[in-house]
Parts: sequence; C-alpha cells; structure tokens
Amino acid sequence: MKQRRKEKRTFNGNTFLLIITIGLFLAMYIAGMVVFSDKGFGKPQMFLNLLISNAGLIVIGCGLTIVMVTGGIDISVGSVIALVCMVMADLMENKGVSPYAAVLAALLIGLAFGVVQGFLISYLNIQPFIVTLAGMFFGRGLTAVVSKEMISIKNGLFQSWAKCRIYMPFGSYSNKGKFHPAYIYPTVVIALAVLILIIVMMKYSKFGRQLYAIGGNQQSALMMGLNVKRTKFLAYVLDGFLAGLGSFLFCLNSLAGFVEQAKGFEMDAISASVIGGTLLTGGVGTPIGTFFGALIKGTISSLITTQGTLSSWWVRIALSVLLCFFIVLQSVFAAMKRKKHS
Amino acid sequence: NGGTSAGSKSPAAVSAGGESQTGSAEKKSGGTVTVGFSQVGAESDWRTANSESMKGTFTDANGFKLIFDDAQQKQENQITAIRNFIQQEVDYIVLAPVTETGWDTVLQEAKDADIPVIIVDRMVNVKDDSLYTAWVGSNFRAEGDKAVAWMEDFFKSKGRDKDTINIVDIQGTIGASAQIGRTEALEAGVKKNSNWKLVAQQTGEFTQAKGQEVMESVLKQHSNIDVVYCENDNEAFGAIDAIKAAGKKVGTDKGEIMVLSFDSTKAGLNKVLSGEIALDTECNPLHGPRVQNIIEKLKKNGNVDKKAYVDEKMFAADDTVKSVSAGTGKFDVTVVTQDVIKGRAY
Amino acid sequence: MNQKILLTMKDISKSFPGVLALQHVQFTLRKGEIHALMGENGAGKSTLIKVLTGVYQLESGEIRMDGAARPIVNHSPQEAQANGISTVYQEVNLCPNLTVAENLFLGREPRRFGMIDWKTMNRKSEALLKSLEIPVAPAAMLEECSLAIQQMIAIARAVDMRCKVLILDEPTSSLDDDEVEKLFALMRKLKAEGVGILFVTHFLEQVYAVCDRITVLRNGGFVGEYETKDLPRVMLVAKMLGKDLDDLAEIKSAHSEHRFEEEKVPVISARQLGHRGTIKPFDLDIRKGEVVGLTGLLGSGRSEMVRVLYGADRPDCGKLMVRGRKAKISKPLDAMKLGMGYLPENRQRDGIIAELSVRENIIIALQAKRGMCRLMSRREMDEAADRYIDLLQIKTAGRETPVKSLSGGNQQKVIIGRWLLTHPDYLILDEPTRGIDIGTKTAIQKLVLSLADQGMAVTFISAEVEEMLRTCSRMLVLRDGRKVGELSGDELNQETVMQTIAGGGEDDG
Amino acid sequence: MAETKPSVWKKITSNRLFLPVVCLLVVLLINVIRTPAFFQISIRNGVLYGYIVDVVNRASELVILAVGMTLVTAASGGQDISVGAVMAVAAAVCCQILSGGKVTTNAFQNPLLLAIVAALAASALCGAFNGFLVARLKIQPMVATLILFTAGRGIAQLVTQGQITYVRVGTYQVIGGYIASCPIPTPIFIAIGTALLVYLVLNKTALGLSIESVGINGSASRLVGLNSTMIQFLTYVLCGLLAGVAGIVASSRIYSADANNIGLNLEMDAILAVALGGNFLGGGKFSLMGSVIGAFTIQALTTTLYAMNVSGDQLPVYKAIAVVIIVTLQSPVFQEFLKARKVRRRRTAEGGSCG
Ligand SMILES: Nc1ncnc2c1ncn2[C@@H]1O[C@H](COP(=O)(O)OP(=O)(O)OP(=O)(O)O)[C@@H](O)[C@H]1O
Ligand SMILES: Nc1ncnc2c1ncn2[C@@H]1O[C@H](COP(=O)(O)OP(=O)(O)OP(=O)(O)O)[C@@H](O)[C@H]1O
Ligand SMILES: [Mg+2]
Ligand SMILES: [Mg+2]
Repeated sequence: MKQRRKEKRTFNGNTFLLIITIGLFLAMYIAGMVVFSDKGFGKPQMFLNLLISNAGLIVIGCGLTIVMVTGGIDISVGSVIALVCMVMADLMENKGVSPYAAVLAALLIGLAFGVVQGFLISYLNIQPFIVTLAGMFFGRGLTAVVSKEMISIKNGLFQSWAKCRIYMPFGSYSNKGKFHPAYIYPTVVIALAVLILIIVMMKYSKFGRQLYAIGGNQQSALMMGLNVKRTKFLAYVLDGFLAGLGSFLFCLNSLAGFVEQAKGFEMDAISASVIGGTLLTGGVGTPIGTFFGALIKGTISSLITTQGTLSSWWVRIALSVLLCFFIVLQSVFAAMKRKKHS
Repeated sequence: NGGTSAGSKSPAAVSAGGESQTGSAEKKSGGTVTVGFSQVGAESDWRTANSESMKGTFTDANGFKLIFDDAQQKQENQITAIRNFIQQEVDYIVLAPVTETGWDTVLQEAKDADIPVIIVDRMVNVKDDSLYTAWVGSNFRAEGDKAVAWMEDFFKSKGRDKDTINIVDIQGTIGASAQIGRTEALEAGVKKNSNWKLVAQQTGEFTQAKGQEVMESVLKQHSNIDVVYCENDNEAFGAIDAIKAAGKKVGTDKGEIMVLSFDSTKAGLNKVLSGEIALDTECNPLHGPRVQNIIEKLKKNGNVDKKAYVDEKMFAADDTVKSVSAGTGKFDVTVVTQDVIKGRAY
Repeated sequence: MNQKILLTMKDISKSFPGVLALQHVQFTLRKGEIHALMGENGAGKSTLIKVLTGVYQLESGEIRMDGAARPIVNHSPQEAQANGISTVYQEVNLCPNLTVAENLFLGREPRRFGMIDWKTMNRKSEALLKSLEIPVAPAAMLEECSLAIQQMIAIARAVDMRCKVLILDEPTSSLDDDEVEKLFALMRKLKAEGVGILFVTHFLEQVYAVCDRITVLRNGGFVGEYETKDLPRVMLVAKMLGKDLDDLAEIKSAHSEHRFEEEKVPVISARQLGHRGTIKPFDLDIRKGEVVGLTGLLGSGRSEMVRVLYGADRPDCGKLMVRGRKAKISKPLDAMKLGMGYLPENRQRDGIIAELSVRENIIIALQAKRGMCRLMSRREMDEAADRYIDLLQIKTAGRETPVKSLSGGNQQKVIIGRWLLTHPDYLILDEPTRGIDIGTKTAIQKLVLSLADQGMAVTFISAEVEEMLRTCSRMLVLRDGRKVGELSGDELNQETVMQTIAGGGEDDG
Repeated sequence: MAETKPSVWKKITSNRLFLPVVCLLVVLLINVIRTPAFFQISIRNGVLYGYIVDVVNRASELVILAVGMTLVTAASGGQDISVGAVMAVAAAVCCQILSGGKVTTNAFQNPLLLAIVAALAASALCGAFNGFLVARLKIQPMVATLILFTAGRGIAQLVTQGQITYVRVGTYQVIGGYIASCPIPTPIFIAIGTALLVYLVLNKTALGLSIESVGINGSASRLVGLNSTMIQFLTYVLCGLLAGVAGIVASSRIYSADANNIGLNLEMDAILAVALGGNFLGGGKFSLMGSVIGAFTIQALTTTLYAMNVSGDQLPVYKAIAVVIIVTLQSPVFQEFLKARKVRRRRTAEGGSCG
C-alpha cells in the first residue's frame, strides 16, 4: 500500500567531497608537472619530498582530525613541537641522554599535554579553543624555560636515524645523465603507518565511530548511552600522543630545538585537515582527507618555490590565492551537491 | 623604492665585491648559472635590503638565473625549498638560514647531489663542516663586543668608569642569532665591569611597539637608568619614545639615559644624528656581491675562504671615542653627518 | 494483579531554577504492561523520564529496579542502559552525520576481530528496518531522512536493544496512523515478552488502544495511578486538567455554516508551482476565511508544498499570486511582507531559537518584519509576550526564561504565539499541534477557526485526519509530491479522505 | 511555590558579567600585593602616568578587536583570525598615503582624513571578503579567514614595498598619543567610543537580537524573516572595519606601518578576550561588555607580568596558567561542583543539628 522509495546512492555527500578533493589535488599536481616539466617537477623524488617534508604534519594532522571530528580543536600543536624538539635536543646534547629515552620523553610530553587538555575540555567542559590556546602559550613559554638558545642535535645515533635513506626501486636521471634512485626517510614510513592505523581506527573501531557521533550531536550521543566525557578525553589524549610522535618526526627533519620553532604550525595542520574535508563544527572528516589536505598545501608551496621569481610578499599572496581558489572551488562543489540533493 | 634597489651599488657593497661587474660579462658566454636562494622572509627592513641585494646581483643581465624562495620565517619551509632546489638541479644553493641549527640532513642531500652551498648571514651549526662551501655574514657577537668596548671607553673618557652604571637590555626575538650574540656580549661586559649593573632584561622582539611597551614598564620600576642597550634600531625608537613620555631625557650626560642600538638603518642613523642614539653598530645586509664573488671563484675552481665576516662600522653621535679595540681588531667609529646618511642604501 | 514489579519510583522531586518540575511523584511499572504517563504540557512527564535515565540528577526520592532492596541511581543514560532501560526521548536524539545503520547500532556495533563489521551491521539493520517497515536504506545518512523516519529509527533502536524497561516519550507525535499501528503491534509483542513499557502521548485513543494502566501528573505533582478500564476518557481528561473539559466534538458546528461568502480574489493562488525533486507543479487557491488542510501519507510532500508557498524553498517553476497580484517571493521575508506566516514542522531545527528567551522567541518574527532599525520598545515586547503566554497558557517560569528549558509542548506554543503576533493574512501551520496536550489542542483548533472567522486564510497540516476534519473546510490530498485530490463539503469524512490518500480515489490530477 | 525574593547578593552573582569582573579584579589585586606602585597615578609632562594608565591605554587595540570578534563569534559561531593581518593592511594603507609612497616623511603628502578613510575602506573590504566567504559560500570561518591571515601581511608589505613606512608628523601621533592638552591618552577615547557606539547600535536597533538569533539557529532565523546571510556578512564587515581602526591606532603609536609586526598574534588575544568575557565561542548569546572586560584582563595580566619582571619569552607560561585558572573558575561544571559542595555541607550541618 505504501509507496517506498529506495535510496540508491553509492556514496554520500562527504565521500563525494573527498573524491573532489583528491581529484583537485591530482589536477593541480599534474598541471605542475606539465608547466614545470623542465624544473624537475615530474621527478618521483619531487613527490616523495612532499611526503618527507610533511611527515610530521601528516601525523599531527591525524591527531587534529580526531579532535576536530568531535567538534573540538587543538591549537597547541605548534608549541608542542617546539617543546618536544627543545627537550629532546636538550636531553641528548646537554644531559647526555640516549636518543631512545629522548623519544620516550617526546611521547610523554605529548601525552601529558593530551591528558591535561583533555581533562579540562571534557571533564570541566571548558571550550577547546581556549584550553589549547593556553596550551599553546604554555608550551612556547616552557620551551624558553628549557633553553633560550638554539640547540643543534649532533647525537650520532639520532643523526643516523635522520639520515637513513630507504631507496626505492625507481628514480630519475639528472641533467648530466646520472641515475638517482628515489628515496624516503624512515619518518615517511612511520607517518604512513600511523595514517593507516588511524584510518582503520576511525572507520572500524567503536571508539572511532563514537567520535563521529559526539561530533554530530553531543547531546544525542549522550542520550544514546555513550560515555561522551571519556571518549572526548581519550580523543585529546590520542591527539596529544600523536602530537608528541609528530614532533619527534618533525625533529628528525629539523634536527634542532629552538624557541620559535614550528610557530604557526597549528594553522597548517588545521587547514590541512579542513581542506581535506573536516568540519570545524564536528562530525565530519577523515584522516585520508587530512593526508590529501597536507599534500595539497605542500604542492601549493612547492609550486611557488619552483616558480621562484616572486618577492616575499607576493609569495604570501600567491599562497593564499591558491588556497582561496581551492577552498572556494570545494565549497562550490559542495553547494552544487547540496542543491542537486534537496 | 629607489633606496633599496640600488643596493648593490652602494659603497659598502663595492668594498666587498669589487670585481663583480667585470666578472659578469664573461659569465654570459659560459651559459647562465642557476642560483637557488632560500631567504628567511621579509620580517624587517634589513631583510628586505638583503633580498634586494641578492636580486639586484643575480640578474639575467649578469648571467644568472635566480630562484628565490621566501620561507616566511620557518625553518621547515627552507628545508623543503632546498630539497626543491636539488630536484631542480640548480648550480648553487644560497641559504640565509632561519636558524643556525638543524641543517645536517638536507645539506647532506645537497652534497650528494654535488651542489655547492653558500651560507649567508647567520652561520649554520653542522657536525660536518664540508656540508657547506662558504659562509658570508655578520658576527653578531663581535658587533656586541664592539658596542660594549665603546661603552667602556666612553665612560672612561667621561670619568664615569667608577660610577654605577645601570643598564637595561631590550633583547631581540629570543633565540635569533642576533639576539644571542648581542646579549652575550653585553652580559660578558657586565661581568667584566663590576660597576655595571644589568637592572632589567626583557625581549622587545625586534619591534618598535614591544620595545616601547617594555621600556615603559622598566621605567616605572627603575628611576636611575643610565643605559638602554637595544638590540636593533626599531626597539631603540620605541624605547626613546617611552623615555621621553616618562619625562626623562635621552642623551649621554649623567642623569640622562643613553641609548645604544644596532643595525644602522637610515632611520637609525637619523636618530644618531639628532643625538638620541649614542651609538649605532652596523649590521650590513648587502651580501649579494659578496656571494657573487664567491661563485665566480668557485667557477674558476679557485679557493674560497670558508668564512668571511663582513666588516661593519660603528656610528656615534659624537667623537668622544674615536676607535675601539674589541676581539681581534681595532675599529674606527664614524661620527654621523648628513652625508653619511645620504650614502646609506637602506 | 500480582504481576512482578519491574520498576518503582518513589517520592521523586526535581526542580529547575524557578520551577518545581516534579514534587513527590510516584511511578510503578510492572512486567509485561504498557503504562501511560499522562499530563498537560509541562506537567513533568519528560522530566520524570530524564530523572529516571540519568539525564538529570535526582534531587530526592528513590528508584528501584526488579523490586530489589537497594535503590539505584542512574548517573547517565549509559548507566540506565546498562540497567536495562532503553529510551526514546521526546526530541529525536540521533546523530545526523551518521548512517541509519550506525544510528541503530551505535554503542553496540557487531564486531569481528575487534573491528566493526559493517557488512553485518548493514545486514542486521536492513532486517530490522524491514521488520518495522521503515522505508529507508541502512546506508542513508540520517540527516537526509524526514523527521518521521528519524522518529521511527529512534524507536527501532530502542526496541532492538534487549531491555527490561522501554520508555517512549511521545513517539507518535509525528507518525501517521499506519505507522502508529505498526508501533502498537510491536509494543504488544514486547509486552508479551515481558517488557515493561512506559508510554507518553497526548492522544487519548492511543492510550485506550494499548495501555493497561495510567499514571497522571499535574503541574509536577502526582495525581494518581489508574487501571485503564476503570478510568473513562472524561475522567482522565478531568484528572489531567484538574477540571472538566468542554466537549471536543462541538467546535466546528457553529462555524462551518458561514463558509460561503467566498471572495472573488483568493488570498493565495498558485499556478503550476513546483520544486524539482520534491514537489510536482500544482495549482492551489486559498480564500479569505478558509481553512485548507493538506493531507497525505508520510513523505507525501505536504511540508514541501507549503515550504514552496512560503519561499523557504525557492520554487523553480510556476507563479504565485497574492491577493490577485503576482508576487515574487525569493525568501521568507518577502512572504512575511505579503502577510504570510509559517509554522514549520521541525520545531527543534526550524522553529525555536533555543538560547533566546520566551519573549525574544515570540517577538522575533514581528521584529524581523518591521526591519532592523525599528526596534520594538521593551514595553511593547513585554506586553506581546505576556499576551501570548496568557492566551496560549504557556507554562514558563517567566518571559525571560530561555525557551529551551520549556517542555516540548510549550515550546510549540511559543512558536504559535510568534506567528499570531505578526497578524498574518495567510497562516501556514505545519503540524501545529504536535506534542500539544489535549486541552490546548482544542484551544488551538478553536483559535484557528476563530482566526478564520476574522478573515484569515489558513493552511493546516496534521498527522491526525480527525483533527483536520474538525477544522478544515477543504482538504487537499497529496501523494508522492503530487496533488491527487481536493475534497470539500460532504466529501469531508474519514472514509473518503482515507480512500483518496490510499489512491483508491477516482479524481487524479 | 515558595519563591523567596532573590537577595541583592544573589542578583549580583547571577549576573553574566559577575565572573569576568571578578577575574579582572583578582588580577588587579595580585598587583596591589606584588607591585604596590601599580595603582599610583601621577601627572608627568602634563599627562597621566602610571601602570594602570598603561594597562588601559595598551588594551585599546585589543578592546576594539574584541568588540568585532564578539560580533563575528556570535553571528557565525566561528572566529576571524585575520584581524591582526587586517590591522597591518590598514596601517600600511594609511601610512603609505600619508607618506605619498616615500619611506619616511616629515609632512603629510595627502590629507589625514583621506588616508584614514582609505585605510578603513581597505579594512572593511577585507572584512567583506571574509564575510562573503563565510556568509555566502558557507565556508567555515576559521578557514575562510585563514586566507587573509596568510595574505594580509603580504598585501601590507606589497603596499609598503616591504619597507617600514614612517610618518613623522605630530598630528598623526595624536591618534595613538595625546590630544593637545588632554592628559588621557587618545586610544582610550577611541576604544571606549567604539565599544559604546557598537553597543548603542546593537541595542537601539534589532541588530543585536538578530545576530544572536542567527548565531543560535540560522535556519529558524531565516524562516522568521531574518536575512542570515546579510547579518553574518555585516558582522564580518564590521569586524574588518574595527580591525582597521585598531590598526590605525597601533600604527599611530609607532608613527609607522610595520607590516610584519602590527597586530601580530593579536587575533589570539582577541579571541581569548571574548572567551574570558564569558562568551561562548560557538556563537549565540553574547555580551559586549564581557569581551571588553576580558580584553582589559588580558592586558592587565601582561602588564602585571612585565611589572613583576617575568622574562618576556617565559611570560606565556604564566599567562597560560592564569588563563586556565580563570576559565576553570568560570566553567559551569566547576561552579556546579562548588554549589554541590556547599549544599552538602549545609545538609550535614542541618543533620547535625537535628541529631
Ligand atoms: N532544563 C530545564 N531547565 C529549566 N526548566 C525545565 C527544564 N526542563 C524542563 N523544565 C521545566 O519543567 C517543567 C516540566 O517539563 P517537562 O518537559 O517534563 O514537561 P512534559 O510533561 O514533558 O510536557 P510536554 O508534554 O510539553 O512534553 C516545565 O515547566 C519546564 O519548563
Ligand atoms: N532533509 C531532507 N533531505 C532529503 N530528503 C528529504 C528531507 N526532508 C524530507 N525529505 C524527503 O522529501 C519527501 C517529502 O517529505 P515531507 O517532509 O515533505 O513529507 P510530509 O508529507 O510533510 O510528511 P511528514 O511531514 O509527515 O514527514 C520525503 O520523501 C522525504 O524523505
Ligand atoms: Mg515532554
Ligand atoms: Mg511534513
């Protein structure tokens, strides 16, 4: 008696956006390869460099995605990087601690930030922005307390980690005709492993789905019998841990600790996440999106570097024009999708 | 903006890289040389002058192709840029590092790709010295030492070398090489002269606004300040305003507050001329011709000095102290006149 | 009656700033019974439930399960669930960004090797949805489902959890008769399995159809517990209101007669108006003093049709004339300026502005109509708010109380007040009586008729055909986004309407 | 119902502004103990002189920004992180016009009014750009404003050609300094004037109510006839405009346009001010006064720490601790906890008297 409408949809709106994002990324990268073919943009190493430079960003972006999916935010990550790098450098260079212990310290610092911020946010119900803003101040200030000077990490073992190359079976020929095999650093392997782990967790674990539920409607999640506070707390703890781990990767890339390190990094991480389709209001977002968000940001700056004739201010403007173009395009696609839908 | 783009032709520049003009003619026949330059950013006038100097030197007309990258004060951006330069297979990499530390990995990559790296401005602190070919830049510690030596001589000649001298240090951005060198020099000076007292030390982040804010606060706590040691010109401007607003006088006499500064920008020298800044120690940004000089030498497989300090002058309001000896050498003190200011490029 | 006692609540009290929501309330639920909780809007029904499930902290009193000696306190819905209490709250509480299947299984997802087994979950959902005849795919996003579907999903979720106590707080308010029947069948089945069901509704017929026992609350106080068969309707109503209600059936008779002075020019007339994807082009004329009902099955497009009229959705074909003049309505404000008013169906999403006070919620539409610069004076606002609080008997601690702390029915009244205040010529009411108690419901119906008498044109949508029959002078029937019939005069009876809805009617087009 | 008349004390404590004010007072109290000279005000050179004057004076830009940020937050549930950069743009435009393109000037090359109007127009344009992205294209505020956050200083540098442009004219310094013989710094007038003006506009028109309504429930607001898009757009334009005002004040203080440093990191402080004022960053109901008080609290904190001789780079540590304490005190959960404890204590006391 009743007319039934079967919904036949292979993917929903958010998956659609993700596909658009990936498509735009590919389009941009390929355009770069065509325009700058003479400047080595097409080399496989150029792409791998994108991963190498952004290993830390990918890991930290994953952490941010987790908290952003719950409707929160974490703007302390830049400071956590500075603090972790500084502490690691200080431990290894001034205190003679082994790199293993230093890595442990890095993870513990991240975890500590996660625990404290998570507690304030989920159990005391203080706004995440403010808590992590305080965390940002705190981390940066504490870095200066540890040391005001730059510390260069010269520890042999640590440097060997940083310089250990993993060669790929492919590569490219230089202008002089020499073959250079492409390579990555261990940081990339770690970052990709974390990425896959978090993707699986977000999609296939109870905890992961609860994060989405809370972000979608916290009140409902509570009424549906989820332990909202604990889940949120754990989200921040995990985010803190990933921030610690990401800082370690960052440190392997930069091999130094100093007060001004990674200033503004939180904005990079947040925008990577958002370009990848995460909503700041919560409930929507995937680590895979964040991964592509990071690659997109990397590609944009890579394009500008390769271009190489802009003056400082034009670099900033060009960066944001590309960013703007990208964001607007995304929103136009989203709007089209919405329109078609309703 | 005429002042800056003419940078490469300023007197200071010529003194360092005299043969640059002739060298370029010959370069054209040998094909263009690609230079990748990773600059810190455009955070100050000094930096802008530095960039302009590079751009003015490595022009197509001179036989160069410059790939300029602005890192927006982020080390990680510079590391990425250098990797990019390597993939572009530039002939030379010029690096003005944001920080001294953390260059081991990426410079190793450059070395593996057989690209010589020339460091400008700040030094890099790497385990293996062979990772870079040459360095050109300022010695911030020496700058500080010169200012301190001048101060010692000045007070001696005024007969105040036994009086207590209360000094305020308005530091630069914490962790910047310039801040570290200049602060160290002052602290060493305070240690050496038992009558000097460092009554306050606070960062003004190299900006006028912060310099002013910090000085305002310091003035409310201490009534008998003799010297304000500002680690760049902008901070000095702010400090001077704060001092005046508090109803005190800037100057070198007893009871007045003496302002020392660094950089010697045009604006700074104007303040020296008017007597508000007692001593302004130069920090020269015109590195373009010097780097070109090194590249020319490298092209001819010639030897280059691993480290080349830029000689920097001192500008004072009066000639109480004619020259100072600090560290390794003796340095003349220039008394600022209108002509001196006219001759400045930045 | 020595059925085993499942749950007892004794001497429960709860207060909010300025309100004593519950005072010494008793409630007992037995195994295998359906127990109705009745009371006016704001009587404290939802609050009692929320205290039971740990959404609100208990202030005094005690709760026992299974006749156990030790009282329990649920600190959170999670604990309540663990104690075997499963709940459908009055406002749909699901996550819009998740799929239907996830909403059904959130917190108890089927897993394999510790990982969520999506395949099994979707399969199970499919089966569950099918068994309840909910026409939606498990993989659909919840936010894309209509409110009624969402409500049914919430019910499905609650009943699928194996529980001892099932609580349904006004689950039927947006369901049509078919759905309600399905729900009842399900409730009876659970009852047979020994589940105790607490059921809140404002529909008396439903109470008498399924409930074994009734507990009545009034003004936060406990009135009594009765066997359904011992308590005739009039008595029940009297218990709820604390007084006798004047007869329900009478309201239309006096009025339906002077329906003839039809004016030449309709207030609203739509010609081939439509919105791609949701509503096929339709014609519609509504004259002064007329109450036109829209009826149809769930999702037949009633809401969509009025949204297009009001400009909430921009029509993409056809034209609209207001008082004979062609009108360009591109946004709701245009419609308001032309004298229209629209009470939306989804109160939470489109109606209340939760954190604003009752006063602000009432005056906001009039204020918007007047424009930015002409701020209403404070006195004017207060007077308007007080007038409608009084007229609609809105139960609130004061006019400055945030509207979100009102009971569901009272929130609805606030929104009705908001539109009455703008004195529209044409008022669209999309399920205005949802969640409204029996006393006020009649009052609202009367109000609608008296407004029509004063010359207002009204479009009335309701899930209750009976209610529409009582108020409407003409009814449009929709099916699948298409207008399939128009009934008036003698055709206005239950049977014909049902026939037309179901598609047995001969007049298509 | 047993309704006792709420006592005066209760009325005060239940006021939204109660906690923000208390926090400000506590910060000031710490000063009385640590730096007795904090409240001394004297007249030097014919102007007011003292720590507390500094606090109020230095807070001016922050107050102006916080006002704009409050509106944006209320209407869109997000923050405008580009305000610092927009300040730099306004300053650059203003100084560049005044100096007529030269790096430094000792006389106005163009009328001051023209420069100010142009600067404000530029900043309002920036605000409009943000507003368009947020209100029209429905891009999340933080991301939309990220664009100008990155580009703003670039644009400012483009305007000044990477130089710090100096306008060494006494008249220009009035805005950030003193009017003729008035002992009170001009920025204080500007800040209070702006806050008051915005307050009046919000409360004498329906704008305030509309902003709250749109921020709480955009779709419901549209259905009652409010133009949600327009209102959101307006708040962003206003926020940009106010950032421009703040930019001119900041630039006048140093009589120059320092594209890199004017308003640096001020956006974070402005957001913090909004939160310390007891406002919810997710939008909806707001209190302008609260944000203003929040701004003063932050500046008082900074000045206090300077006065206590805390090293500048370690200052954030203390600031963070203070912020956490303040927001914890204000957090409803914590207050609930306190209340519950009080009730429990009262109950045990009563129980004791009975038994
Ligand atoms: N969170 C709250 N804050 C303040 N008062 C509240 C809150 N929740 C409910 N109330 C008040 O408690 C009383 C009882 O509300 P409740 O929601 O229990 O009514 P109800 O019986 O469910 O009514 P309805 O039939 O309209 O749903 C009402 O007066 C309401 O205003
Ligand atoms: N937000 C939405 N997104 C997608 N489709 C929707 C949405 N809301 C409703 N629909 C669909 O539009 C169609 C018409 O729904 P509408 O709400 O107008 O029906 P209705 O007749 O008013 O019924 P009721 O109000 O009783 O649910 C339905 O098929 C419904 O599934
Ligand atoms: Mg209720
Ligand atoms: Mg409907």
